[in-house]
Amino acid sequence: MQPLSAIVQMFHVYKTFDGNCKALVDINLRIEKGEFVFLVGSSGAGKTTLMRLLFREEKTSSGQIIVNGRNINKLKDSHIYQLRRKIGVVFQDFKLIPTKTVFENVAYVLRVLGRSRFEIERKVCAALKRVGLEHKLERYPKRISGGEQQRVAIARAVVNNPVLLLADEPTGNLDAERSREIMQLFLDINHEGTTVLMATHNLRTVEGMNERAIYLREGEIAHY
Amino acid sequence: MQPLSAIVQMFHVYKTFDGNCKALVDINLRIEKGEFVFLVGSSGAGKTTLMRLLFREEKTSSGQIIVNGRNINKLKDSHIYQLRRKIGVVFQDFKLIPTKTVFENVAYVLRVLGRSRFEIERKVCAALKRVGLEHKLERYPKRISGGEQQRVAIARAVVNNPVLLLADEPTGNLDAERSREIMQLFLDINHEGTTVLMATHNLRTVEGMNERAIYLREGEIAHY
Amino acid sequence: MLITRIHAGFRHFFYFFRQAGRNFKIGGLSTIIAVISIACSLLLICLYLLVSSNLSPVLDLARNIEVVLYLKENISPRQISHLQQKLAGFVEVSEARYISKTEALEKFRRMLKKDAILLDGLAYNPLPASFELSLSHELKDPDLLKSFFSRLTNLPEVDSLQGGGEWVQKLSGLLMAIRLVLLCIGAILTIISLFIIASTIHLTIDNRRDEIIIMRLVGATEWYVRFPFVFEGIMEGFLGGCLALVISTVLYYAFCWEISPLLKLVFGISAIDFFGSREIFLILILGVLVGGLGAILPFCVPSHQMR
Amino acid sequence: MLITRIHAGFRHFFYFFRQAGRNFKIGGLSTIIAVISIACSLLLICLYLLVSSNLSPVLDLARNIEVVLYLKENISPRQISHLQQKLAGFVEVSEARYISKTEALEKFRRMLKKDAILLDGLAYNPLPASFELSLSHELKDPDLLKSFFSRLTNLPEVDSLQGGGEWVQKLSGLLMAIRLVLLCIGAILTIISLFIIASTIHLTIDNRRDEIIIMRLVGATEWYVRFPFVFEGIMEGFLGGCLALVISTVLYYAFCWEISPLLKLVFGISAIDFFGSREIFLILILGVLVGGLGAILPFCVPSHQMR
Ligand SMILES: Nc1ncnc2c1ncn2[C@@H]1O[C@H](COP(=O)(O)OP(=O)(O)OP(=O)(O)O)[C@@H](O)[C@H]1O
Ligand SMILES: Nc1ncnc2c1ncn2[C@@H]1O[C@H](COP(=O)(O)OP(=O)(O)OP(=O)(O)O)[C@@H](O)[C@H]1O
Ligand SMILES: [Mg+2]
Ligand SMILES: [Mg+2]
Repeated sequence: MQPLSAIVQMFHVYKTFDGNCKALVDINLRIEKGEFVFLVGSSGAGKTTLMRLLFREEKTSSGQIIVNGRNINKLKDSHIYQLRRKIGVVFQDFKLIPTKTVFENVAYVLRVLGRSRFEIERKVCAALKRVGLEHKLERYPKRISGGEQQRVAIARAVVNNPVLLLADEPTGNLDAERSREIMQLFLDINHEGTTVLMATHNLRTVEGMNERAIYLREGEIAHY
Repeated sequence: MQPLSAIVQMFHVYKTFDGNCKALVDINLRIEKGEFVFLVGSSGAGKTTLMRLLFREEKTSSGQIIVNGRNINKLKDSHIYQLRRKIGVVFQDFKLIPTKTVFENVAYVLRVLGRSRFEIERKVCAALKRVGLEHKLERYPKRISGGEQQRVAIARAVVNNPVLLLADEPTGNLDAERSREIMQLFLDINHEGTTVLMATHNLRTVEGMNERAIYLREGEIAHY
Repeated sequence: MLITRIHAGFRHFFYFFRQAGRNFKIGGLSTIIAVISIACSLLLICLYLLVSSNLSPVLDLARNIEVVLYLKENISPRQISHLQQKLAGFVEVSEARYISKTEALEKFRRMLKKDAILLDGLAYNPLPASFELSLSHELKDPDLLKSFFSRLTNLPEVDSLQGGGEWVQKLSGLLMAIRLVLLCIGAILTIISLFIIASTIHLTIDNRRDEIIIMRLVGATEWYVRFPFVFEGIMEGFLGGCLALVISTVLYYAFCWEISPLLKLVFGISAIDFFGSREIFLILILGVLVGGLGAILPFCVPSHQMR
Repeated sequence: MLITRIHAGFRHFFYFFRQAGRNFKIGGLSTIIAVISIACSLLLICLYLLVSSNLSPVLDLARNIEVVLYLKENISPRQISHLQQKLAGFVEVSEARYISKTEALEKFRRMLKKDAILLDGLAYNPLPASFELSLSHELKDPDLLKSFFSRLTNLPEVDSLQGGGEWVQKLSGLLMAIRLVLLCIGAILTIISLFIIASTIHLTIDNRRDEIIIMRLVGATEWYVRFPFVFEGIMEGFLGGCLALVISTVLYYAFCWEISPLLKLVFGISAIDFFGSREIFLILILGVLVGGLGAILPFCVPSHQMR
């Protein structure tokens, strides 16, 4: 294991909200390129917070984080977008843009990169097909079901083959059948080279797969 | 079984969105007072839509719905609040008011009824304690985790001992432990006389309990 | 039963009040911007009131129309006093001063100044006796003025009328025009500012669309949802009104020193007037009313449906 | 490499453009309200321009200051033509008309009308020769006027000066004051309307706070996020400007018929002027600029952080 092959490294990371709510306590973590890692913990354990640190939605209270070879604490605000373009995120609350259609929501990730219309059309349709939503391209997010919204969020996260995929509870609104499909999708993407970090509270999902799991309990890593 | 003891009756209910998307097709349904019923179906089956019809967030395209002895198709807009005050709802996307604290979000249901400060304080704290959030009263919804938000939504739905409780995927963001607690909470409430209708995609939850389940498949009742 | 209802009513009221206060704090920058925006539009009305109320004495000064009625020769003192009474009887006349032939010559001499030597060679007094009339302020319409003048000229004792010509009619017309323009500008400014206030509050409430939908979903009556917003609108309107008054006070004192000496020089007005309590009241009431109405408005249009 | 970059740039541009158009449609009532609100505030500037540009010929008319220079007795024709040249040399004088003693008596006779019989008994002509001077428009300052008058009085041929007294200074002062007040009102109106436009656009963008946060989270650069909103602001400003121009055209024609006859009567102005292309351009540019700037503003203040 050379140091260069790590995609995420966290050193003594603390995150405290509002001065007293300790969401993360002394997190030390190393994720290799190409790994598939689960982040397991009960409600309020700090899974989402850890992910939000990785793409700089929040700053650490102390400690260092290195993502894809860059110390993201030292990243200037105006360069954060470079980090985020390498990371695909499935947000726990989906975070779809309500004024854009399903297609445009997924396409936005490619638009910011200035891709051609042809490429955008091809990739977005492929991604939406993978999550089984090819027939709802022109809907607005408020006009599809909860599970469908979640799948749009998944499509958006994977559409540009990110280096790192952060999936926060990505199957919470999906039935068993769909969940299995989505897990397969993540595995496929993982095989194509993307590192996957998936937060879940569902121990069964973890048990069914033969991958590493990181356990969080009240902000601390419980068992590595 | 006298007809009077039914709390929900649906007769040939259809719901079509935007003229072509058939979300519900010919639903006939009867739920007795005091029952605990699961509504099971995969993503996009129409579970949420069915619930939204019950508290008149949407109107039926055709067919009649009788809730608590009233034909809600004939309800005037200005009287909808009377229906809604009898129903507690756990929304799939929580629908917490972002500008109110956790306490105020739950308290709002009692405020609209003009309850005394003392009663509000007592009931809200009790409800939040039941879902394990008694220490986060003064937080705003954006400042708590996804699972915590879901529990606030649950607390809000049960705080006023509704006649009918509609719970849409209420454990989607909760770990197994918490889920069990919440299911127990619903059972307790059910024993106190509240009729519970719970939508879920998780067949395991249903199998673990010995209650009636209604299966939806692409808007139709599949197996009764 | 009734008592519990009243009790609940009070609770609601206090709750709304607290909520409005809290919303105000939470709204943050948006609320501040809305208040300043409202203040700006009310400031328009303030400025208009300042300018127009200070213009009106100037207009009144200029409106002291004076005409001279020249009398025929050989009018007896009795006829004169008779005429004086008659003139005083006209509502259109506010004052009638008799100028005898001797007084007229004296005046003319003063008027000619150094050319008065011309008059030294006169054998008789060629100037007629006259009445100087100040016309009352009610006489605004040039047409009315014309017909009144012809009535004056037709009096048996009157030889001719001076000053009732084109110029007086022009002046009177000009003043009418200025008043009309001022009134129109005032109306337009009021409409504009009321519209801006209402739409500003609409936009701040539009921000809370989702919130309002949720409130309805958990069983709030329509009025229970609206009241805090209406309260908030009223408070924004009131604060906007106060701010507008403060700004116009500052502007007033800043300009007073600049313009007062000029005005004194030109019109003899000692100082510009500021608002009376009536105008202050008007501004605040406008702010409060439009704030409250503007807050109800967004609920009446169907923009609060889901997108 | 460069070519692909340019290519991508064009793509971005067209995408922004389409997005701005779509946002416009989606915004619905809010956008309409914002446009009307902007139109209202630009209408203020329009009205100001209309009133002040139409007032300025009136002010110019009134500014034709005329004074009379009375000459000493026994001035030779050569001295007179010398003086005429001298007076014409002053930049302050736009026209100098010589009035001989005979002409003066003739004028006086006309002025006295029926009292002219007074003059029949004169043995000699007591009136002096004079120059009637029209002063040029540049002479605004009462102090300058005063010093110029004393220079005139000190000329050897001049006996005295009439009309250069208090009245002319008052008039000149009044015009200065009016111009100053108009300028201040214009400045205040401009500030108010610009502020309202910026804050209206701020409020519409504030509605989309969550959207903007999401765009940033999925890797958009700051400018990529801002551009569609800036475009939208520019379009709202432009439409608001157009609407303001339309409304002021309507108001103009509505009032033209009302006020024109009065103005003709009073000032002899044949018609009120409407905007030239310069003013139209100004209004639109203002709308576009403030719309664009107002759309950038909300990004620069930290209200877009999460609540
Ligand atoms: N913005 C915030 N401000 C203050 N406290 C926060 C904020 N976000 C999260 N927290 C707190 O930090 C802790 C961890 O939250 P986090 O969202 O990471 O939990 P989680 O593991 O994702 O839980 P869940 O499974 O419920 O989503 C919780 O106690 C939560 O209340
Ligand atoms: N407002 C709407 N406008 C148009 N179509 C809608 C709307 N809401 C739901 N639908 C469609 O109706 C169907 C049923 O949706 P519904 O939300 O009831 O599904 P669900 O059973 O709750 O699914 P999930 O488990 O994913 O939440 C879906 O195909 C969805 O796309
Ligand atoms: Mg979470
Ligand atoms: Mg659903």
